[in-house]
Amino acid sequence: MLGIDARFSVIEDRLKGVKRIIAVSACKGGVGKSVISCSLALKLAERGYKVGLLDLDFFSPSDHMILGIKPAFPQEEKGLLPPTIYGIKFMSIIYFIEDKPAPLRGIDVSNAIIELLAITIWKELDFLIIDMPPGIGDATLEIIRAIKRLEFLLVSTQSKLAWESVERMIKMLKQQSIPVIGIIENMKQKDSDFIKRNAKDLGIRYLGAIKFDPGLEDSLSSVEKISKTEFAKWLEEIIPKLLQQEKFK
Amino acid sequence: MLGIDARFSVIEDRLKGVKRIIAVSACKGGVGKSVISCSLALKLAERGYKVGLLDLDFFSPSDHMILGIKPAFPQEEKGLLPPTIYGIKFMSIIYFIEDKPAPLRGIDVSNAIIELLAITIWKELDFLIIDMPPGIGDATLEIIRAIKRLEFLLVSTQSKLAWESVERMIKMLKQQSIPVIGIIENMKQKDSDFIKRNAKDLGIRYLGAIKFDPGLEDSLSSVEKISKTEFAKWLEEIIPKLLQQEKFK
Amino acid sequence: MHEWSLAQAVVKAATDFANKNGFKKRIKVSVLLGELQQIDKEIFTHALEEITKELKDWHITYEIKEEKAKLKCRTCGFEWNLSETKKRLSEKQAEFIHFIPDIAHSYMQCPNCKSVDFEIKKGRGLSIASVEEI
Amino acid sequence: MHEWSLAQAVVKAATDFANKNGFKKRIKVSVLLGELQQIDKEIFTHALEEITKELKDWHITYEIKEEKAKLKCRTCGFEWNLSETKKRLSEKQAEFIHFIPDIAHSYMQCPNCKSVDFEIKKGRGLSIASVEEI
Ligand SMILES: Nc1ncnc2c1ncn2[C@@H]1O[C@H](COP(=O)(O)OP(=O)(O)O)[C@@H](O)[C@H]1O
Ligand SMILES: Nc1ncnc2c1ncn2[C@@H]1O[C@H](COP(=O)(O)OP(=O)(O)O)[C@@H](O)[C@H]1O
Ligand SMILES: [Mg+2]
Ligand SMILES: [Mg+2]
Ligand SMILES: [Mg+2]
Ligand SMILES: [Mg+2]
Ligand code: NI
Ligand code: NI
Ligand SMILES: [Zn+2]
Ligand SMILES: [Zn+2]
Repeated sequence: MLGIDARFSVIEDRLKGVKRIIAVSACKGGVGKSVISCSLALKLAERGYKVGLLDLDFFSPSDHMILGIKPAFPQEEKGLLPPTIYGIKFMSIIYFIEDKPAPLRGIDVSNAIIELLAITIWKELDFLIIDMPPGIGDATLEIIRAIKRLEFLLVSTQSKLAWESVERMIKMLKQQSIPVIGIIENMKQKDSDFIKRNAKDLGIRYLGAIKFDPGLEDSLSSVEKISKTEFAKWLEEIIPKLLQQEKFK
Repeated sequence: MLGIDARFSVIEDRLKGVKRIIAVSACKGGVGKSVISCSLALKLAERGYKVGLLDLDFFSPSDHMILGIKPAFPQEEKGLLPPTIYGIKFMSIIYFIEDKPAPLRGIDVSNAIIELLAITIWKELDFLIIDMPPGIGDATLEIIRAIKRLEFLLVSTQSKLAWESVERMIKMLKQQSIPVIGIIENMKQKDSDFIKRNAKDLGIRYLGAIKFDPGLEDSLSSVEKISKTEFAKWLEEIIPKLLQQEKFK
Repeated sequence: MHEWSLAQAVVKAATDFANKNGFKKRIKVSVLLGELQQIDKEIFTHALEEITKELKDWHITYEIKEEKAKLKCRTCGFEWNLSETKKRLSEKQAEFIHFIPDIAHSYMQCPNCKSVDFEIKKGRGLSIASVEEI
Repeated sequence: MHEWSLAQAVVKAATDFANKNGFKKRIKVSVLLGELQQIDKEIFTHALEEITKELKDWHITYEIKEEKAKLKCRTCGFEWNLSETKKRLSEKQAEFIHFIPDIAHSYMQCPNCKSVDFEIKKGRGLSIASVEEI
């Protein structure tokens, strides 16, 4: 056996029409990666950008619920065409698992990610937003391996539990010289520059804070409602910094 | 090569003095697995039980921060003796990684878990509480494989994002007839019987709700402060149900 | 028809490999189709031919073999063939596995102990067995 | 001295294996010590002997070999020996790896491309190569 994984070689081709690929990431779960990924994708689409959204959290995929869609299966052509939802091309494991669990070992997670990247036809996109699972395990390592020009957008709450783990992630990304756009402080509840200060100390751009918005939860599943939340407004203020690509390179 | 993994055969022996082994688990991160694991361990120790706590979240280990300890390395004897902290025998990857990231593939996560279980000397315990990482990946599958009499204690917030993923986990556990003690609804903010109702529908015991406690965050790192929080009081009310082991068997 | 996207991957990987090894542009590529993925051999072969036609200068012959799937339980060690569990799959589930073979873990359990923790030892999906200059 | 806990595992696994295969209680066990784990061979051998003494009826001889570690980068494919990266480890880090070899990922990177995503192909830790009736 030669051991060439044919799928790897085609991934670059599949993504060549995509200008920027952003992994929304954190070591800790529950910090807001999914609501930020979805809202960011929506806001960018509203501004006229061509946007794709890829939910890679196989154990708790959330984006289909946040967007409030009934999974319509991708169209099969010479590959899979992700359905367009509210102006976003959306791909998720949810199409394939529906309401079933996906008990996957690391090797299966890697394989499933590579398979998805090899067969999904994104065509032209300005942004592909990847909603990552928590941690620096197989999904993170595999996507780093597969997509050389990946940029990370990090999320932390102001809890030191969240920060300590994001700090570990930053160290790992720096060791490998992987670009980090910056960090968003989410669900901020009290005044403190803890995250801002610590991010600066590590040389990571602080993109801004999104406060805890008690109205967010009830807005989920409705794109109209989400875009009217305070949460969305705060996120909107951060977007210009994301678009200044040259700043962090 | 025979391919006998010697470590597996000794794990049962290592745990034979342990009466109950409880994995605090959820598919989603940030639902309170770690604060519940630590507080549960503390409360059981207060009641005079012999308790061990094992933090298996290698990507964002939190228990050392919640308990506010400076990691003191386990003593090396004929194995590793976990240090006793506030009456709890505490084992964590933090002893070995300190402030470094642990970028581990699934196979490494499995290996590290098996190694830890094979060399840690718990001696006699009434409870071993395992604080799990989110998801149903390698850590969860490995611990299910290694510890036949494992019981799961599930945690969800009232968000449907959290519930949908816990539902997947419940399905997986049921498929394999793995015992579930019940589910704790954490960070409850508004009146709703959504989780209670859904848990019942799936035949899972609803153990009670812990409200969102704005005072919890500032109490972290101080065991004295934690045990005085509202959070700890609500958890305390749930403990009797945990102790009625026969109820869920 | 997503077989096309996989055929593209094979052609790209094989020609990259040949270039890297300084082969002349006449090669023979052996492909294994893993049973679990249920690739349609006819569509796949047709896709390979069409894609190859569009490549200038290259002359590629393909040898396509099927590889039976072999699954092994990590919990009890039991090994089984796909045929034993496949019959319990709905058409839709089989289609999902066709796209992402690893998704089998959502729809199959060990026939012996019901564990969902099994290894796909052989026959997961597409692989290139060899690329030779001819 | 945590070598004792590993020696216990070996004795338990080997005798379980012998029982399961209906061997008489005279066996020879071949053990491989993976370089990464840096098991102290002397302590380990001593532990094996002491533990075996306490078993009634069993006569076990041990053959202990060392296995060099081989690491391979998943990002660039580079393979290297432990000696190339070991010298950069502090004593404390080497001790951590001694307890949990996989923790090497926290302290080592591919010497070629700096990736932390490498495979421990060989020589991770303890393994039983064979158990034979004698
Ligand atoms: N700024 C915010 N205000 C209020 N709730 C939030 C905010 N950000 C996230 N949440 C809620 O927190 C929970 C976790 O968010 P989620 O995006 O699922 O996190 P992750 O993807 O990191 O696990 C969800 O229930 C979400 O609705
Ligand atoms: N009942 C609660 N009230 C207030 N904050 C809580 C409560 N439960 C958990 N938290 C906070 O939520 C965050 C996530 O909790 P954690 O235990 O780390 O979750 P997990 O281990 O599931 O990722 C922490 O910052 C924690 O302090
Ligand atoms: Mg998420
Ligand atoms: Mg936790
Ligand atoms: Mg088809
Ligand atoms: Mg030592
Ligand atoms: Ni197809
Ligand atoms: Ni030792
Ligand atoms: Zn089985
Ligand atoms: Zn490398």
